[in-house]
This record gives sequence, structure tokens and C-alpha cells, in this order.
Amino acid sequence: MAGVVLSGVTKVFPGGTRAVDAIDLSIGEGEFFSLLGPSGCGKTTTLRMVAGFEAPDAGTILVGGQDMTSLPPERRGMGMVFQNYALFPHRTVAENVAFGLKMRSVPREDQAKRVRNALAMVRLQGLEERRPSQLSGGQQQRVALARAIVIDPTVLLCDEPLGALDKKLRQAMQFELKALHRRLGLTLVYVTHDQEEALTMSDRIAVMRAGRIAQLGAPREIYDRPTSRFVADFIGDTNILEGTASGHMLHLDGWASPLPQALPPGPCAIALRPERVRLGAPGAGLVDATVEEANFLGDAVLLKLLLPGGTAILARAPRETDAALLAPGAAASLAWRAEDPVPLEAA
Amino acid sequence: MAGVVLSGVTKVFPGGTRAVDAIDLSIGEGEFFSLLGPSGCGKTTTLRMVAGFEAPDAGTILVGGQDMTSLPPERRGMGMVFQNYALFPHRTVAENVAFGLKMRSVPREDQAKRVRNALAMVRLQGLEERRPSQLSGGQQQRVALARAIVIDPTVLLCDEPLGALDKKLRQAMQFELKALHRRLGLTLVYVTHDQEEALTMSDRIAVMRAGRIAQLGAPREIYDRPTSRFVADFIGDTNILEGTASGHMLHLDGWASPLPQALPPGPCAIALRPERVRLGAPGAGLVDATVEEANFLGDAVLLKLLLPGGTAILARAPRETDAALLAPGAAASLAWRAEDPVPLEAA
Amino acid sequence: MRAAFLSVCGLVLAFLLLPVLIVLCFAVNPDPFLAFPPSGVSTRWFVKFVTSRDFMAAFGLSLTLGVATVLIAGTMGTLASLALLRSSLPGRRALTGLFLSPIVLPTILTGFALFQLAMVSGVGRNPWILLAGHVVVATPYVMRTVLAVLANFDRSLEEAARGLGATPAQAFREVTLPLIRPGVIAGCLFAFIVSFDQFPVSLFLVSPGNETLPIAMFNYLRFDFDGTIAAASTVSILLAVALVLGIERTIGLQEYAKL
Amino acid sequence: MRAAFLSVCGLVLAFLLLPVLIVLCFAVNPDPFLAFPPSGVSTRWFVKFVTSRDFMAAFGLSLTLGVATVLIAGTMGTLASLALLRSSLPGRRALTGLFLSPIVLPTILTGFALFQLAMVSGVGRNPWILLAGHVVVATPYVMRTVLAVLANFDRSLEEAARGLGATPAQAFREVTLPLIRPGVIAGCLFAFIVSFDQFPVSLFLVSPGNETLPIAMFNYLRFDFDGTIAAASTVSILLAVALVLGIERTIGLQEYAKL
Repeated sequence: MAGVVLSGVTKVFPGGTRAVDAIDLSIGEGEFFSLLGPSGCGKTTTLRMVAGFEAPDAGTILVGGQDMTSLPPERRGMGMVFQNYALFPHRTVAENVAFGLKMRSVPREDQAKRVRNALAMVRLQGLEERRPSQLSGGQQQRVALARAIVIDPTVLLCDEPLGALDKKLRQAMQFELKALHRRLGLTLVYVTHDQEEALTMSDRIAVMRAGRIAQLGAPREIYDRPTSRFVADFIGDTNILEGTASGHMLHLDGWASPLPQALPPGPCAIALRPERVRLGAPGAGLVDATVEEANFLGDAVLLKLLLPGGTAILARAPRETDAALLAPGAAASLAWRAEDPVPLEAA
Repeated sequence: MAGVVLSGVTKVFPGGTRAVDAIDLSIGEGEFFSLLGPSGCGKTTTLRMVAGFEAPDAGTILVGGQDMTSLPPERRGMGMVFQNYALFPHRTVAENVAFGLKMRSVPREDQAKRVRNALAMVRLQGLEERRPSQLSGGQQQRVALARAIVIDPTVLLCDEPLGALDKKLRQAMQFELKALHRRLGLTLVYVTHDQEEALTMSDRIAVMRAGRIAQLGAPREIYDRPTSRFVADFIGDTNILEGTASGHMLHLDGWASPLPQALPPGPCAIALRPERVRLGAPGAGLVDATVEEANFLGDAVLLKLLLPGGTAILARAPRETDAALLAPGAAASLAWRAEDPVPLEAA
Repeated sequence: MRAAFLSVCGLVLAFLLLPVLIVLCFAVNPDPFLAFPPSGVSTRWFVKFVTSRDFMAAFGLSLTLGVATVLIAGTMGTLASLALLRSSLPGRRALTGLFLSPIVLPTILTGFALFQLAMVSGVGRNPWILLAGHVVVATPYVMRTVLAVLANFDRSLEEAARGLGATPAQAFREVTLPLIRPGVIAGCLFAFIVSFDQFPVSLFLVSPGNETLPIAMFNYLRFDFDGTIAAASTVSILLAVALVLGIERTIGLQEYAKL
Repeated sequence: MRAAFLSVCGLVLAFLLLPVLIVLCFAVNPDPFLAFPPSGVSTRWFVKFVTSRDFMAAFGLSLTLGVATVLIAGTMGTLASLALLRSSLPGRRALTGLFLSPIVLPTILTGFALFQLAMVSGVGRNPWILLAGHVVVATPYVMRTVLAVLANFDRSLEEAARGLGATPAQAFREVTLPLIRPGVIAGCLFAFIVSFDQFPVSLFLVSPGNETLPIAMFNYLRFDFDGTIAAASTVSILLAVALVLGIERTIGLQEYAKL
């Protein structure tokens, strides 16, 4: 009942920029849905219109079938986690979490019980009397989350909630947030500019660009089958190779790459993930390249190689690869399977 | 001639904290050397003592065999790149880069030529007349780099120079900085809290903790053979398993892991990288575990599993892994080779 | 280098505090003139000040006026600051700049203008006109500090409150008001001191026999010249110091120095 | 809600600007009394002001005094701010707080104390004592703005300069000074306005026949009552407005509002 449906939602900023440009979206009940894109793509504005902090200039927003477009935020009953957490600095952790219950005139004893439960849910027991400024970033993040879920929202909105945490903590919180989402069964709309985070957590992702949706789909779909150069480039490391298609081959500077399907003849670009590129002894692959730099990543090595025409290409090789192929200046052959390149729409 | 040697270098902060505690370090000429550690470990203080911005309370600092301990910074002739870049906001890009030459009273025509060369080196031609505030973060970073190398320093000090850049730009700058280091042949001391960055770029790494060096070695050595729990935990994702050693086996809750070598009987902890853990059908491995969460990473899947005793363990599985093993709640067996676990010193 | 810095600082400090030192010396000197060092320490002038009916009436009027000014200027200044920062008023940038430069409008002008108004309108000089003058002078100080806290105020806190079910009025009462309180308190203290020490405005607007302390001191000086004035000044200084200590207690001096 | 905000703002603004309006009306009214609306527009009082030898002498003295105050208070305030923020002086936190609350010390006290000093030391009232009084009152305004820019100053800029081969003196000249200039300029303008509009200090310290403009205006008012005073006030306001526009040109009003 708590799906979110946006129809033709548009927001024009003073000055005329179309921050959000006639977006249609249908987010299923209980779905973990991410809005992903670079800064300024309109993802946060979209979220703020769902929350009620911005009024759309056109379009409607339905939640659970009910038109919310002109309701003030306090009457939408959604939970929101802000990027900077927006904890009330003059109130204790318990008071912060209880705020939404107080506004709903929940009886005092009931409030205390629900605050305890919410804090237990985010594993923050024992810090009830602290002020937000006495907490670490990760703890503040948990308080913000508890404050948002204590009011039993049917929709939880998150605006880059993990952006301020360091890498290790972010990974742990990703696991926790996913588990929490599953346990509570609520619809979650998640805004992020971090493609890894979106891939990791979401059921579906809408990649946004300049106020529009560039691609919408499940993480694997978006990762494996980006339709545009923008999405291919934004989602993970990608090589983009430009050449001339003819049938099942893409012709480049004196060599050719196989294509997964026959394409109409003419200029064409393909996206190729670095982990799909296999290194071999010179002469053994599709093309020979020169190693420019090899970066040790711990569980793998990321190489930057120069192709004959001078184009750089990234390859992710297993760390067991022959050391002779990893030295700067070395020659190595590159190969990939016909199904690995992804032809891109002309953008 | 421009190796950096620290002997017994100590810095005590007002209040008595030993920010840097009798550190001995010998950095070779032309080496790319990283000081890696969490915030507050003393890495930046160490760098600032080498630069001359802090005076050590004890110990000596030699550069190229010459005692620098009590020289003011302007007489050390080193290049420094600051975390926030520290560009002069009231001067143009060209004036910023020329500053060090002006202080050295280099003739004007000479200045112009060297500024041009330095800007070409960091690929920033054509922006000479801009102000720093008109540049992007990545461009500011390049100006800071050009300003530091234009004076031909024999030692270049970098304090988290890429910390403020986004992931894509950081990766590109890592490649460039490494290439620049190789081309100029200077000694580079690099401070960072990002283990991936240190692994990627350095010839050698000193992992610091509470003012001391926890481990020193080449990136592969540190990644594969962490000696302490702190280093194992800080460098990359790691599982730490605690049990009782007896000969070549480590006994845990009703199961046992092989060890790379025989250990004296008694309590023992091992570190195990997630990418070393292989998933299989239940019953086929060392132990069976329950999948709690599976995060899609694009080129792999990161799983969080629960071991019989309730301990969580991370495993990085190839994305081709049987989907039945990746669903939350599924049972899977875990296995690894005897040489994969790394026994840790009692810490 | 460091020694030079220290001595510069010491000299400037001494120079700026010279008037205070002179007044203190005079106030405790038992003789009716200034002497370095004082020929003794006496409370004689303080007693004379406290027992003077004229001075005490003036002191009372100044205190009353100060409190009334704080109440009116504090309310008006806070509301106007909110209106300035929160509305999308055309020209609000220029208005904000105007209010943030209070000393641009000479206070003597305020006194002169209100004096004329009182005369022309026929009401004459009375305590209400005096109060109006003080409020006009003190309000920009309140606005200055309130605008400063409001400029740093994180609007997402109000949004968080709204999202949790608070109406705009509730969000203001529960979140905004408690958080801008330091600015309001600092502004009110400024307003009190400005009113209590006000000279030019009061000079034009006090009615005879109903004078504020600074004016009473000035008039006394024209005929008498002894330590009573110094004692009165000392009391004013002590009051100001007590208020600054009050700020330190409530919002912290560091916080206040930023306003 | 929005309408309420707008009207509050409008009312406060009108109230605060009332004195200015009154003065302007009076200044352009051809008759020698205040009238709403003015019975005409005339430059009669401006001409009388400009052609009055006494007023022009007072105007000249005020301008000279203002410039001298800016030079001395600007230098002293900048040096003292640097000393305060850069040395590890004991008690520098308290001293900074003290300097940042300039209006805590009543200006009438400064005038009174220096007046006594002049009398007791036998030098009598003279322009130098007057200048000293103005400097004492104006210096804290300079310190306030300079301390504000220094507090936000990024020390790593100086370190960068040192690392590139600059001596401490070169780093100060090439990097620090250009970057704190907005604070120094704003402080100097404040200092000028404070000096130019100074009333209580001047009242105690001017020598007869050698008066500043506010004192001359006050004295004129005691015997005459016409638009000349309003014209003189208008000139003061215009001067202040010109200075504020000058700030807008050099460092920007937004920047200045933060100081």
C-alpha cells in the first residue's frame, strides 16, 4: 500500500534551471530504491519533493495511492534521514528520538518504550542521555535512523546518509541498513552519488542526469548493460572504446574487438569493464598494449595500458598474474570474450 | 643523496601526549614512501617535522646526509603539498606556481619558463591567469603539485593530497602522481589514512599507530603478512578468527581451520582476507555458515555469513557463484587453503 | 619577535584601559582630586554617590530604561531579523547590510530628530520619547547578533522537525527558538549596555529633573568636581563587567565574541 | 505567514529609519521648522551650513580628527590583534573577549577620565588629548574586524609560503597582509565613523572655539533652531553612506557584514 508513484514531476529553480524534468517513477511497496547520480543531477530535489520540503512545479506524487502533492511535510508521515543527520543539538539522544512521538502526542510511557525499541534496533542502548555532539559520526548516524523509524513510517527517505562516514564504518552500516530494511519491510528511497553504495544495497536503481532518468533497473542490469556512455562511465571503472562496427566486429586502430551481436555498420562505442580484460603474453590476444602503470589493490592489480593508437585502457588482473606483465614498460596482450563489450547508444 | 633518515624523533604535545614517539625511519633516495595510519596516529606530525613546521622534542632528521633538525622550513628546499592545497587565494595560478622561484630571486624570464614547464607537467596549460577559486578541486590539486615541484625539490612531502577529491578523480591522480614521481626521480614522503591509496602507490609503507611504527614493509608484504591485529584490521577487509592452536590446526567452535605453520598450543588469532574464503555447497568445506547479507559489488559479491558460534565472517565471492548460495538465509560451506590464514601476534 | 609582539600588545592594552585606571584611582582616593598613586583607599565617594537622592533617582531611571529597552528592542530585533532572513523580501540583502552596520547612523542624529518630533508634535520631552530613542539605537545591536546566529542556522533542523510531524509554529518553538537563544541573549545584553551608557540621545530627550545617570553625571560635573563621578563611573563599569560575566556563564565568551 | 513577516519587517524598518526621515524632511523644508510634508524643497539650509565659517571649521576638524584616528587606531589595532592571536600570551582568550566587546566600556567614561588627566597633569584640553580619546574609543572596532579575519585565516597558507622559501617577514608581507586587508579596511571605516560622529568623548575634551562638528551642532541648537542642523546631519549621513558604498566597492557588503 505504500508504493511511491511520481508522475511528470518537475521542479524549476529560480533562474530557469529544470532541476527535475518531468520525471515518472513507480517505486514498489517494500522496495529499496536508489536515486543515483552526480551532484546537481536532481536526485536530492526529487527526494525533497517526496518529503514535502519542496513543492513540484508540475506533476503529482502519490504514496500508497493517496495524492500527497500538496500536503505539508508534517502530514505525510514519512521518515527522513538527512545527509548531515540534522540532529537537534540542544536535546539528548532520547529526546531526539522521541521528538516525532511527542509531536504525535503519544503517551509518555509509550514514548519511552518505543524510543528504547528504536535505539535497540540501531544498537545504541545506553547513550540515551548523551548530546549529539558527544557522539561519533557513526553513532549520530544511528540516532538519525532511530529518530526516523520510531514513528513507524511506511516510507523512509535517506539523503546520502552514509556520506560522512569513513570506508570501514560505511561498509558496516550498509549491511545494517539493508538488514533493517528487510526487518521493517518499509519502502526505502535512497539518494546517493556513490555507485558502489547503490549497487550494493538497492533492489532497483534510477541513474539520474540533468533532471532526467538516464537508466532504471536492477543493479546487475545497470552494471552489466549500461545503455549510455554516461551510465557506463558513472557506474564503476569502465573503458570506452570507439571504432567502426561491421557485423560482429568493432574495428579500431589496426585491430578489432568482437561484439556480442551484429551491429549496423558505422561509428560505434563500446563499454568494457577492466575486470573483463584478460592479460596474456604478447601476441596471444586481440591486441598488444604497453603497461604504463600497475597499481596493487591487495586482492588484485589495476593496470593502465596504452593501446596502439595511444588510448589508455584499464585492466584488472588477478594478483597471481606473471610479474613480467605488470612492470611499467612491459608489453602484454589483451583479450576478452565476445559477450563482454557493451555497445553504447550514441549519446 | 636525498634519502631521509629519522633517528629517535619524538614530539610531545602540550598536555603530555607523545604524538610521535622515538621513531626511527630510513627512506631511500627516490623512494615513494607512505606513512599510513588512522587520524591521530602521528603521521602528519612526523611529516611536519620533516618539513620544519614543527620542531622535534628529541631526535634528529637527516636529509641527504645533512642534519636538518634545526633549520627553518624556508632553508630546507623541500616541496610540500598540503591537504587543503593551501593555494594563495589572492594570486593567479601562475603567481602561485612562481612563488617559490620569486623567493629564490630567479630571473623573470627564467621564472616564466619554469612555471610553464611545471604547469605542463601537471597538464594545466591555459589556466595561468585564473584564481584558485575559479578552479575545480582536481585542478587546484594540480596547481599545488606544480607549485611544489617547480622549485626542483629533492624531497616532496604530501599530506593527504588526494583526500578532498572524488573517487574517480582520485584514481586518475594516483596514476599521474606515480608517473610524475618516476619521471622526476625525487624522494616522495606521502601521508594518508587511506590504505588502498598507500597500497596502490607506495614502494614501502610504514603503518603508524599512537606515535609508533606498527609495521614497515612493501605493500604486498603488509597486505599478505600483517603481524598484528591492528595492521590486519586497518589494511583492507579482514576477518579475525580466535581459537586455540594445536600444531597445524586452529580449533574454533566445533570446527577447525588449517594453519600455514605449526604454532605453540594455546589461544591464537588469525587474519583471513574475504577473497581467500571459497564458498561451496553445504557440507563440502571446513565449516557451514548461514548467509546473512549479500552485497553486489559489480565485479564480485561481498557476503556476510554467520559461523556456528555466531561470529560474522566476510567472504568475497566471484559474481558467477551459484545464486542459491547468495540468498540471505541460505547455508553455504566455507573453505580456504592452509597458507591463507595469517597468525597474529598477541596484541 | 615574540617579545616585540608581547610589548605591542601590552602597550595597546594599557592605552585602551588607561581611562578605566584613572577612574578607579580617582574613585578610591580619599581626597577630592586625582592622584597617582591614590593617597589612600576610601569608600567615601561611593557612600556619597549611594546616598545622593538625585544620583539614585537617575540610576533607577537608567536601570528601568535599560530593562524596558531590552524587552522592546529584543522582541523587535528578533522578529525583524527572522523576517529579513526568512522571507524572500526584495532588497533584503541591502537591508541586512544596513542593519548590520548600526554605527553608521550617528546617535546624535537620533536624539536631535526625536527631540524635534516631540517639539513639533507638541508632546514635549517625556520618558516615552526617551525610551523610543533608546530602542531605535539599541535594536540594530540585537539584530546584528540574531542575524549572525540565524545565518549559521542549519535549516535542515527545521525540516527534520517538520518531517517528524511538527507544524511550522511547533518547529519554531521546539527547534529554532532554543537554538538562536544565544544570539538573542547576547543582543539583549548589548542593548542594555547601549541604553545604560547612552549619552547623546538622552542629552536631547531627558526632561529636567528626570535624568538618566550619564546625564546626571554630566550635569554634576559642571558645578562640582570630586570623586562622586568617579564612583558612579566605577559602578557603571562593574555593572558592565557583571553582564559580561553573565554572558560567559550563559552562552560562553568565545561564542559571544563571534557574534 | 509571509504577509505577517513582511509587515513586521516594514514596521521595524520604518521605526528605525524614522529619525533619518525626520532629519531629511527638516533639511529640505524652506521654513525654519519641521513640517510634514515639507512645504517645498530648498537648499537654503545646506547653503547656510556650507557658508558658515564656524560649521566649516568644525567640519574640517572632524575630518582631520577622523583621518588621524584611522591612521593610529588602524595601525595599533592591527598590531595588537596579531599579537593577541599569534602569541601564546597567557590570558589571551580573556583579552580577546575584552577587545571584542568594545561597547562594554562607556564612552562617557573615556571622555571624563581623559579630561581629568588633562586637568590634573596641567596640560589642559588640547587637540592631542581629543585625538587620544578618539583613538581609545575607535581602536576596539578595528580589533574586532581584524580579529575576525585572523580567526578565519588559514595558517597553512603561511606555512606553504615558508616551505617555498619565504622568511617569516616575507610570508607576512606576501601572504598574511594581503589576506587580512578586508578586515583592516572595514575596521578603519568603522573607526572613521566612530570618530566623526563621536559626541560624549568630544564633549569633555574639545577646547572652546576648536570644536568638532557634533559639538558645534549641539552648541548651535542651544541658541538657534532651524534647518541648518538638519542640513549638517544630512551631510553626516551622506558621508556615512558614501563610506558604506566604498566598502561595498572594495570588499563587498556581504563580506563586511560578517565582520
